[in-house]
Amino acid sequence: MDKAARMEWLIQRVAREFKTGDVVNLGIGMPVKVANALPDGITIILQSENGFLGLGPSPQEGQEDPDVVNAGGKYSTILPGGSCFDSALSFTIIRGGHVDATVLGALQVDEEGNLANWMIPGKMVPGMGGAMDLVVGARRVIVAMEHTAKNGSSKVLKRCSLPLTAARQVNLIVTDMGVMEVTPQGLALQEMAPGVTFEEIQAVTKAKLL
Amino acid sequence: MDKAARMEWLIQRVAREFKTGDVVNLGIGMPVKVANALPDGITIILQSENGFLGLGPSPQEGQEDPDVVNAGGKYSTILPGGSCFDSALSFTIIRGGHVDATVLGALQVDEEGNLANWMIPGKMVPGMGGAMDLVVGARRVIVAMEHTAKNGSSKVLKRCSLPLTAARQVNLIVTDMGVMEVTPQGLALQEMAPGVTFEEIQAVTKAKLL
Amino acid sequence: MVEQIPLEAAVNKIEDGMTVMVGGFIGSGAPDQILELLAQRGIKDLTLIANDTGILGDALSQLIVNRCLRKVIASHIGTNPETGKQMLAGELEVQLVPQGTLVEQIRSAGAGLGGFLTPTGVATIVEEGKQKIRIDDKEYLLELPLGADVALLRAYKADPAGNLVYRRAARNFNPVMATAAKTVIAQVEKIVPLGEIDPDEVMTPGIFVHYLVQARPKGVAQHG
Amino acid sequence: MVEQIPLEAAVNKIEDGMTVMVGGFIGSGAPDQILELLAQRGIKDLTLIANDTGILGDALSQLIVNRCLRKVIASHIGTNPETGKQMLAGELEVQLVPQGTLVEQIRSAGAGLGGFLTPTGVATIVEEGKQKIRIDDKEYLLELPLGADVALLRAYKADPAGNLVYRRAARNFNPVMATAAKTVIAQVEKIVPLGEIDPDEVMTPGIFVHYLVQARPKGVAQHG
Repeated sequence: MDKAARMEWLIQRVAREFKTGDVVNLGIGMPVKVANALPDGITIILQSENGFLGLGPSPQEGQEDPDVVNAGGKYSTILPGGSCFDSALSFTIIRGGHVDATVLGALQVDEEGNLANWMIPGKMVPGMGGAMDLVVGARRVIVAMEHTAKNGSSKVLKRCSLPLTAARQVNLIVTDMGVMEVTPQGLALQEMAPGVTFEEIQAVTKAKLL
Repeated sequence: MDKAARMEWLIQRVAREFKTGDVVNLGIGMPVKVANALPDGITIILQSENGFLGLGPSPQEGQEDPDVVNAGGKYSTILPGGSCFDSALSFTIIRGGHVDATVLGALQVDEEGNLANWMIPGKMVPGMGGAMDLVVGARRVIVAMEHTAKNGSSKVLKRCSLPLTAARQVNLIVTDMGVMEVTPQGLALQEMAPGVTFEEIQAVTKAKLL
Repeated sequence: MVEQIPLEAAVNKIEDGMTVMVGGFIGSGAPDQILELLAQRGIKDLTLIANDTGILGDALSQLIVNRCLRKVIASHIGTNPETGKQMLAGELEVQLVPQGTLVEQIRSAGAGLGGFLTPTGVATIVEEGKQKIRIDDKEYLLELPLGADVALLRAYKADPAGNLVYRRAARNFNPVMATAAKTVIAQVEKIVPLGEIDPDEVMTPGIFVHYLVQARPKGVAQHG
Repeated sequence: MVEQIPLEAAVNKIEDGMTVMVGGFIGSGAPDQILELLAQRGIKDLTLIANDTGILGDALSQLIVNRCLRKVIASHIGTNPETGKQMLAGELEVQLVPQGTLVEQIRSAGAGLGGFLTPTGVATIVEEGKQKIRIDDKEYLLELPLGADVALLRAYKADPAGNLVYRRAARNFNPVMATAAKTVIAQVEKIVPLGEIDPDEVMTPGIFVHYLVQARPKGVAQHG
């Protein structure tokens, strides 16, 4: 598989992690793709941390409502049965354990379930936004990312070296190469992308895969 | 003046403590009387701690709405411009300093501004309801009560002996005998009810009146 | 996922010994039909978390009269003298909590907070056994979160997604309790079709609600 | 008491060196007309409290571009690269706060609380300099209240009592900020007669609001 096909596999794989009725918060960039990839018959409720439940698809051209944008600032829609609220209630939902799963990207993740995804000191400091609350509060934290950085270095480590977003909160790591569960013993490889061998994925993983 | 006339004087006197626009929470039993006694041209906003602003007069018979009751559980009305909210916001208003004045009854009050109005150990324990938050949070705390208990003992003391509602929060004491301001030096007598002499009020006050 | 169930099924969700939050303020906004049936069923050893224990004779007060409770956590019990009577006789444990502290404790549990600092209760018996923390020369009590097994709420209307809208002063503790219990059951006046409640009108998002019970019209026998 | 004032008068309420809260989330729900005029006026040394610093080119971002700020307290600055540039050059102090902590700090100030315990930020650089408290074997950070001199909000509609109604995702930080500033100014799309907003529809009670500014219709020159 080429890179694009592997990324498509990743999206499909993440989309299989949910059951009907799950309240899910999808990181910036993920929503549309994962939501479109849900298996038939599965309906989830998307939370948008800026203040609503029932995040729907992008609006048709000409139907944009300036007051309906997602957490990335992009025009969005609210599905029937959705609800709007202020940021205090939004984070009551997030931090209070009312989100069943969140899917986020990462700069680094490690075998303890530590996550670094919000800053590179002296370089990139966009801020953590709602990520720290999401990772601490969601019942299940799924990291979805490319397995390696642009320079080929592993993003799945024994210990994160960048400033953490949260410690020991990641449950599942889905990359373009495979699926790893964070267990007390370390990273348990659950599945590999089609055509990827154990040797290939272990070679670009700094932690030992169980 | 007889007792009834003195109590009427008390109500009138309390009603002169407000200016237009003040947000006021009136203890159970007080609302209707004080609200009706406001001087001409003065309009205040009454807060009902169970969850609304714009508490109005009692409804006419047959106009009762079971969902519109005051904090005493009595049928009430909401004036135009009023708003409803949950208990969390109600106490954000109360504890957060957004109530300009509260008027409460008391079992005892003392020269330090300490207030006891919620229990008599082993005897009467109705609970504090919202009183502890109100007394701590309101910008101005006015105690309105009869100067003496039914047995003739003083309710204005050097130190409260009953369990406190809050320490050092009372600003003004209005009784059927006079008006006392709580100052760092003690209770400053501001005014006496018509016909009451200094000797009479001091005789039934355990604290020295300045 | 929200499910519409009959009154009897709702009452059956509550088991002896559970901690139960009940919305309402001296009866206003209390889920009276659920409470009445619950009291009749002879449930036992509940811990009740509510603003008050009702007015003697109303639905909530029956839980006390019928001795269904082991403990009460409330801000005010004066409108139901039976509660004070059982308390003074040592038959019922009653913990009195300032109203603003009570609602904030419930909110803390719902919001995943470990507690909060409040000036309310400082220098009173409320501070007994609590950690005091000084911030900028002002003293506060550290109050801890308060959650429950079940929250029994009352709302004016709901949709099939479980979104709730309350009416007037009947809102009170209901929306906060909705966030703080493992199982949330709402007695509602009416259930409208999906999409009929505007997203801006929703006061409790449906994700907090597990069961909806359509209230029986007034004047109709409660059950049987 | 709420007063309806022109845009210029609203901007004049804000003085150099003040701490200013601004509602909105990446532009949605931000009081753009007030912010634009404020940035043009050359105000200086503000401390900005907001979720973010806007998108480069929008109204809020002009405050950074025009160097009106001394300090920023926000959860995210990635959508306005100018903020990061000034921060890395040491020209602007930026304090990054988790979004849920930020809104809760503001709420604490508005609600008269001394702070709260949150699990968010534990074991990260966010915990630096903060008191850690262990409750039931779980660690929390003690986060303190965050108030402001002025809050600049945007609402969809208001009535003469100052009651505010927000629309859709434009609500975000606005209602919480309304509780936590000495002076609260709301830019509103429309002002309707008293009584036209139902009490149950109100999202920010008028007692929190000091000044209403009727927004100019889009396409009309902002000022001058």
